[in-house]
Amino acid sequence: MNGFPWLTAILLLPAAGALILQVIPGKAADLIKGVTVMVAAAEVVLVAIVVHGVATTSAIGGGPLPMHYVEQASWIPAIGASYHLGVDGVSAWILALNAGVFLLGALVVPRRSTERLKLFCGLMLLAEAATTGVLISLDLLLFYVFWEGMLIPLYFLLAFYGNENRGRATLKFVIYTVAGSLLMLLAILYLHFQALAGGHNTFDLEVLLQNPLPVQTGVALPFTTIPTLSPAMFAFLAFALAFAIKLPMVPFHTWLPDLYESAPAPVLVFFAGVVSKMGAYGFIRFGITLFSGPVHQLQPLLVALAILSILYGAMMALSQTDLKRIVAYASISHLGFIALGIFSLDQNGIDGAVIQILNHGIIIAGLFLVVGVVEARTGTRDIRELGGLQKRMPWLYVFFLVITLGALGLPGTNGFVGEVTIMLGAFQYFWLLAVLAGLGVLLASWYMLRMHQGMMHGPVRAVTEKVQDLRFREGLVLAPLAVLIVLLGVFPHPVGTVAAQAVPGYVTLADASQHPVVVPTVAHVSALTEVEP
Amino acid sequence: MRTVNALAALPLATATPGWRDLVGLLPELIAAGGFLALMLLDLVVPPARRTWLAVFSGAVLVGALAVSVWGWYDAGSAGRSVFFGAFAYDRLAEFANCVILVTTLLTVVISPGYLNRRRLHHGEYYSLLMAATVGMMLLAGATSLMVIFLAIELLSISLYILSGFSRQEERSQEAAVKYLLLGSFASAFLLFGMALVYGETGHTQLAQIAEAMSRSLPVDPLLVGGIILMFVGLAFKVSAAPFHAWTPDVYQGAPTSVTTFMSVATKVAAFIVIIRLFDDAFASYYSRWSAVVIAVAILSMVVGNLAALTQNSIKRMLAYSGIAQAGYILIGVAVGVGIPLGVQGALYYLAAYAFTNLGAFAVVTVMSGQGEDLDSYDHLRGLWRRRPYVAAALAFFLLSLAGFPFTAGFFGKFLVFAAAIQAHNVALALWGIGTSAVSVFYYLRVTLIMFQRPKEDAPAYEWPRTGLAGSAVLLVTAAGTLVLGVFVVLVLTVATMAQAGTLPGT
Amino acid sequence: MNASTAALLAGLVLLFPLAGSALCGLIGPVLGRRFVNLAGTLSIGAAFVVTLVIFVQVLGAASGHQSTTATLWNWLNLGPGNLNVSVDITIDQLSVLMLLVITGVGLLIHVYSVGYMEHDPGAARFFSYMNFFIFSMALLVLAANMVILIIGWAAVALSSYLLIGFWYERESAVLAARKAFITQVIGDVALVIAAILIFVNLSAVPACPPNEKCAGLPQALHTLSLPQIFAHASSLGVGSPLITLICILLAVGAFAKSAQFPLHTWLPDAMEGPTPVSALIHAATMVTAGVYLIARFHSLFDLAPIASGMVACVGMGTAVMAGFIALSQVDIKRVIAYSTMSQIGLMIFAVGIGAYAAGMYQFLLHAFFKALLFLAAGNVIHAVHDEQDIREMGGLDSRMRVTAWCFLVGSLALAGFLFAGMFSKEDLLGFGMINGPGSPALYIVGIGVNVLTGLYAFRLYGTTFRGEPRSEAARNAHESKAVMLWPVVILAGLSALAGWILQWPVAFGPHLIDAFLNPVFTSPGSGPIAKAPQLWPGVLGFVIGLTCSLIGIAIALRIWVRHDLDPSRALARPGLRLLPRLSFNKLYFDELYDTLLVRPTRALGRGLRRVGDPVMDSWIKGVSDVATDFSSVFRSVQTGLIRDYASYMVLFVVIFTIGVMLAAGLAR
Amino acid sequence: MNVLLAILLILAAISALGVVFSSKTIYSALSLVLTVALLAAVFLVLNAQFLFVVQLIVYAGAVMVLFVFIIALLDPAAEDRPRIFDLRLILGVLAVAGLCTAVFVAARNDVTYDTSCTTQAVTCMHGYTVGSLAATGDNTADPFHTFGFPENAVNRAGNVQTVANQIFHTYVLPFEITSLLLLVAAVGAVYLTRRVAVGPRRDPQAEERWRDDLVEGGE
Amino acid sequence: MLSQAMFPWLLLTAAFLFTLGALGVLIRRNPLVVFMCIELMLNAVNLALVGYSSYLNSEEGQVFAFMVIVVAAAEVVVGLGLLTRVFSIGRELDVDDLDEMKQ
Repeated sequence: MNGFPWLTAILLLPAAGALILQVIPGKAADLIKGVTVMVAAAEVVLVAIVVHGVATTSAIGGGPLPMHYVEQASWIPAIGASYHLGVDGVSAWILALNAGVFLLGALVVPRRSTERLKLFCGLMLLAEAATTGVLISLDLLLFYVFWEGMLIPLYFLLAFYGNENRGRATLKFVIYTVAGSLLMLLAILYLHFQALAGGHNTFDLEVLLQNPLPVQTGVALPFTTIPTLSPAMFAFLAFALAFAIKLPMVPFHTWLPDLYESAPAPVLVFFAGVVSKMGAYGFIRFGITLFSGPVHQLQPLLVALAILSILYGAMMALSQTDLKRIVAYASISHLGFIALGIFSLDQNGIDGAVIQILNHGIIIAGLFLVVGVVEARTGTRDIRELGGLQKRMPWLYVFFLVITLGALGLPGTNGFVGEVTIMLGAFQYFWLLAVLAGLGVLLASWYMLRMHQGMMHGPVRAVTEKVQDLRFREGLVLAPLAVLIVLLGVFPHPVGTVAAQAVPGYVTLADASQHPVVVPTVAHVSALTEVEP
Repeated sequence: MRTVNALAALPLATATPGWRDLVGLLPELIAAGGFLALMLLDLVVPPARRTWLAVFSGAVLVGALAVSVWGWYDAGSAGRSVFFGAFAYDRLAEFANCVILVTTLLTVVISPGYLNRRRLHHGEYYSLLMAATVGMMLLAGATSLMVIFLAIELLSISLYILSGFSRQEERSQEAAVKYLLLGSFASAFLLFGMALVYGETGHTQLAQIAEAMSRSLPVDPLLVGGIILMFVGLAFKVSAAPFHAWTPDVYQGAPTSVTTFMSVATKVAAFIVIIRLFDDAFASYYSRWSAVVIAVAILSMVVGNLAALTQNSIKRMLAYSGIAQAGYILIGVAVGVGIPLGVQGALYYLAAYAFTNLGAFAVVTVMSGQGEDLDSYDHLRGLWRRRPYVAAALAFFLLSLAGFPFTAGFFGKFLVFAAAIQAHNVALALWGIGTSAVSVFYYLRVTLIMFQRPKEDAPAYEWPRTGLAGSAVLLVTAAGTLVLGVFVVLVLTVATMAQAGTLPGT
Repeated sequence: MNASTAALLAGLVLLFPLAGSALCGLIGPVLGRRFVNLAGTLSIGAAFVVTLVIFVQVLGAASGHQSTTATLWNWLNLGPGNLNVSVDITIDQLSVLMLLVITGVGLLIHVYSVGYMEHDPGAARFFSYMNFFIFSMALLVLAANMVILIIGWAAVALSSYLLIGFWYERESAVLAARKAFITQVIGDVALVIAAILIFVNLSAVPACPPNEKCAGLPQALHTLSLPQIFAHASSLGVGSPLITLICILLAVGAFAKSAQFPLHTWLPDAMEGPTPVSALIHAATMVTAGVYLIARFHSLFDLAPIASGMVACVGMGTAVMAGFIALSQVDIKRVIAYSTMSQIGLMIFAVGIGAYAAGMYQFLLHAFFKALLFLAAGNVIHAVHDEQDIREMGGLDSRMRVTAWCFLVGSLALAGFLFAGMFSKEDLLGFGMINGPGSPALYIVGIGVNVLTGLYAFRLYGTTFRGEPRSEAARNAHESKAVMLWPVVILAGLSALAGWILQWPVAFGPHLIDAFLNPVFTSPGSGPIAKAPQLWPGVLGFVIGLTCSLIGIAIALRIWVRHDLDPSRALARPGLRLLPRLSFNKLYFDELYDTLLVRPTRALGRGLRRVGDPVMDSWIKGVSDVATDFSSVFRSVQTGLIRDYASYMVLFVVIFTIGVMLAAGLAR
Repeated sequence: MNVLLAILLILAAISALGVVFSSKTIYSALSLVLTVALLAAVFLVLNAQFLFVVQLIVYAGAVMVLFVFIIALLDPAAEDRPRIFDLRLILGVLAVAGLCTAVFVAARNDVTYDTSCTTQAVTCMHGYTVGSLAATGDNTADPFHTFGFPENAVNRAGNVQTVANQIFHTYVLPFEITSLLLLVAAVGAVYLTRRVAVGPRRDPQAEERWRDDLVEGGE
Repeated sequence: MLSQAMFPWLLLTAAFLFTLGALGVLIRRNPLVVFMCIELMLNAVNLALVGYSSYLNSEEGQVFAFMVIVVAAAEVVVGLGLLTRVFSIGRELDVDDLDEMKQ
């Protein structure tokens, strides 16, 4: 701490790296990649310091969400926007994920075969800066600027470097996300003018939280309340749409498989690992805190969509033959878990969501790395043409196995930690959710094994006849992921503790306007029928 | 009997302009002097040294710019009226002057190269450009119906000629005729509106008009009709739908450097006068005209964006985009009465639009080769590979037009939408949002085309070298777009100050 | 034993196999076969030795429930009132007994594997997996926290999956592995939901009602630690729906693991794995984890008579069903697999009626003779060059004398005559006479199972070893190597003797095992336990059971050894004609599940693929179509004609002006 | 006077119809000349002598002569009569009818001159008129304008003098702008009608120097 | 001084001339006639201005009308110059020919 602007440093470091790259001659591919990796590694170090600080020091600020490493400066005084940064237990590990996954992405940049490598690396670094900004902004306008600005480098990365289908997919992605986030902009403005009416000319999250929106009471029915269409509700819907598209939740997900299919591997690692988590992060940081009333009213709908995502993603993953599409739909299913945890509005659930954000980032990055390697070796992503890779690529098999197990949430891997905590939270909202989520887990093991075995097992096929095993450097990229998957599965304590530091604040905010809606659980049923001893 | 007193004073009521009046007109005077001097220089300068004309124009413009900046401070926050209420010497005018002059200056810088490649005449070009600039600056400061009309005609007639400047090209000629006939037609509407406004209020000076209007508590239908007809005439100038139809044809046909200039500067000047008229002089009739302005704003956003969606000509696409941008700026105008943020947003948007659109058209100008203008989307195919920085600049400008953060366009849109929300006109903001989302599609489509490889069979378009002048202009516009997109406070403060002291002031 | 000793010893038990697994898997392929054999076997040996130390410690301690719990590290702490899990291990009689079997039988099978996998290029991988299995099984039985238990539970499923699919180039093996794994996941999910139910409802309940002695009990910390759960459970009272629900979920987990109806279909397919795997995992240890689970959660099951009754019925039903199917199977390993299923059904029955110790007794002895049978079958398969169809065998007793004798011992033990199975089976059936739902109805079914067991056990023995060789391979069969023979012999010895030794002190009723285990099942807070049969009913039951076994054996010998009884004529009668086909086709369960579950799910997936995304995407296409349509409208009005442009202006001027003037006029 | 005015206006309207509906261009032009002249007469009747003269000299004299000259130069053929069901015609007629009605009705309603409203329009809610709005202006706040005088007050010093006085004093800025405007028109007309229709002559040496020049030099 | 009763009629005539000019622009194809129609519209404006001027006893309208005449003259000069260029001798005088750029 001691006055050094750590967060500004981690925000500006990648951007500075991107600038530095511009003075390197374009021919020096090694140097360009080296600088990129160095910057990414330095970022990891800085973030590690910050995460350590969050874990070991107590938060400052008497606001509803205590933050660490807070920085505040005036930005646009006329409309009260400020440069307000901060990090807490929720964002700390996501920040770490951001830096870590980006480092991996930088490591797997194909140095020789990438056209205009300098540009590529520069854009990657800018994307990292933008996602970092999203994670540390405490000012809604600043957040929005980063949120939307994130699209620019990503757009160019995807549009210039993807495969032949990239144009359509990228446009779809941008249109979807822009449509969602523009509405969020309106909602942010609504919040601003609400605050302005209350005498606060601000976009500052902390100030907005201290001046909550007027509570709208819904019409209570058994199991649910009928939401009232208030401005606050519309504002929440706008936020929710933006986040749901980014997350993505079914039915706003259709951009994702197309995009993942066309994206280049390093971008994909970064994108799937971090960018899609931004929606979940947004829900936690802004959705449930600012709009506790609407969230509670819409909770049945939101959890229903989360469950729908889980099951729909799983069913789709089960019926695909393209590896990237399988992983994409698997990702949708897993992100449904995260959404479920968040919308349970239970401390366990949200803790689980935070943990799962980190875990899923690791897992999905690993999956895409594996798919990337396999595609590079065999030239195909069609699961029907693959098979028998275990014989040819035993090391890949080992890593892939661990990653697969993480992805299907096997107890003992990190995927389990998040899922079980989320199910715990969901159960406390409504027991059936946990059951359906369990169905999702079951389907997950089906489609993940279908994919894993389809690639690895069976007789060696034509395309897999002559493939080489992982090179050392590739192994070096995959190994940390595999180790983390196991390590965080058997020792998730650090992640959970840091998250649990902050989450009660969020739960309190989310419950701030809760009106008594009785949700029957088994406990209630048993309490009703229990025989007095 | 007050009337008798006034009657007695009549023959002696001969007001004479003094130095103070001339000081208020100084930038315009410098530019007008430049116009006259250019006409003469044209006769003296040898044909091979035509570039000197550009250099001279540039010098004049820089001078006028410097005086405008000085004028910003000299006019002070309140400003003053000069020439007996006919002209405003205030920060709004100086702000507009600066934007217009910078636009002209940048246009002048890229013009020689373009004119040379396209084998166009140099001589009258610069003088007419200067005349148009004078007209725009006069328009920006005009607070009298007469001055407004004359300034519009001055800039329009100059632009009619400039549109048809490429005498060997039929398209250019066609554009000029279209612009001329439709422009005169629109001017007639503007004039009829002015006649009604004058007649119903008894004044041509905005301050008095405003004063008379505020007294007219029951609504005067003829006055309302006059206001609407005036708005129609001005909406034509800013190419707002449904009075936009000329825009794509003229933008496409006119020489690209001229399009660059007129797409930006005309709009800035005309919007300044719209702000003066509607958010200030006609403010007391807000409830009467707001419906029409809002309708025009929505129509512009919808028509502009949707028509641009399926274009295959970059110049036409930018023309339609300009129509849409006019719609966004009109949001600020439409909600501007009583909500300062509206006008501030519109002004910010204008500055942002100036840099962004100028940059986009500058790319087209700079990349236009000898054979024909860079126009078809196919001409852009593969630009990314051959001219990465130019392509990046164009992409950046397009993103700014689409309103992505870190670009000027974002905060322009942000501020006008904010104003709409503040005015509780969420529907207007929603129209803006919806059409913005649509616009992303066609802006990005152009960038995607730049990424694509050139078609095998079609002959590749020969892009000229960028040149120092072109690079400088692109750099300046890109930097401007970036600065306005990040350090919002700079220009927003300026816009706030400009808005605060608007004349005529009611 | 204090906590730190327990932590150290349990840690060692866990660590040795894990280290062995890592060594074999990571550097085994480099260092060669000899290293792998050594590392793979010695690590288990070491674990066995440590287990023995623990056993001695537990035996040496005073009587009563010798439960020692130790915390290894914090797993997840989400703050007060939320999930707080630490990696706890517990050592008590139950876990020690399990550990003994796991490491002991495991050791034997590892030794056997050295020979069995001699020519397999994947031996290193094999030993790595096997070691990992021992580790996970040990973790499962040592876990003192429900979450950790689930982790162990899933880890064994993983090793089972890996080993079933060991020969990954065989598609049938791969599919079998997947089937096994997914079935296990069903169990996992059930356990997780049970854990959540427990967390939500039990952990939060104050440990003890007010005004009672509860100073020593921990406060509600939401830890999911087993002792705490058990301590809290009693406060709910007998028969509460909640406890019943939890127990049913636990039972579902147990059924999945123990291949009980309706989650049993994976076990026969699991025989695709190498034979030592079948012996260790799919006969001796892992599949009996369900029994262990119910025994471990006996405090809960005691409170839920309905769930217990259901467990007992399912167990007995599975026993009958599996025995029936085993009658007509032709794959040697599948016959043993079904017999395993059947025997575990009996164990499940035992724990279902509350006879936990009897169930564990059966588990112990079953581990011996079933491992024996599998290893012997492995020898046979080896000898006849990987032929598994018993119709291609016959007459092997003269060619593989030791194996044949050992197999006979195993078969007798299985059938419950003379050797191991006799005591345990009659013991648990005896409990069935007076306990369980509708007793003695299930007991009567149970003695029917005895007949069935005798039938299929000796059908297998007779068909495989007696008569004339029915194939070239069978004619040329040779006895296996020593390394593959000694474990078989040792297991045969154990099968033959263990029952007698353990039964020694008292003929019927509490014997050594009972004495050892009963403290576990009568720990404070536990409810009613199954009543042990008295001496005479016990003896009567024993005699009846034994008779039935003998009947079965006798019929089998007549049909398949002496061939003087042909059941085909009897089975040709209309009422019975269906039976052989049902039996041979495993009651069509695979087809049923395929039709009811797998195909519909796949079809749903395919349907969604065709419909789902396109429909959800259609709005974007709709919007873009509408936008494009509008776009072309706006473009088509852009005719290029000045007169048209002027028309638009005039049109809107008229509309705007007249509209606004009208409004203004009306406003006056 | 009103009768004279009415006759002139009707005649102007009729001759304006001739401008629009004559099939021959030259008839249109001549009708326009007539209209312009009639309007000049209207100006005279309305005491705007200065404009009367300007109208005659500039419009009828210069502008229309230019038109006729160009017509003679280009010799346009007769145009087809517009079709009755041409949408544009229908729209135009509607516009004529609608706008004329709107303006006329509004003007009629406006002109309810209420003498009680002459001084304080604000208090006069219903009798508000064009004239009142103009007449109730506070003259002291408006030193540059003259209105609301008794009859013929504008021309007390003579119409030409009054208007000239205004043009060269109060409205000197617009007047000066017109000078610029005419200059631009002259420049434009010269440029547009100049015979040579080529760009700058190609001069290799000049282009060489061009390259060295700052504007196009190096990247 | 325009009488109160007469003024609406004058304004009506002005409006009529104005809209008639607009009608001419819509229906006539000869660019010269179109241009004349625009001149007619400007004249209508002048009529309105002078009428108001007389009605209000304000000379501003007359000054304004003077400016309008000047502008009209300037426009005509430029416009006719342009038209002679575009519709050079021999070419049919038709504004509908100018539709190379559309959509």
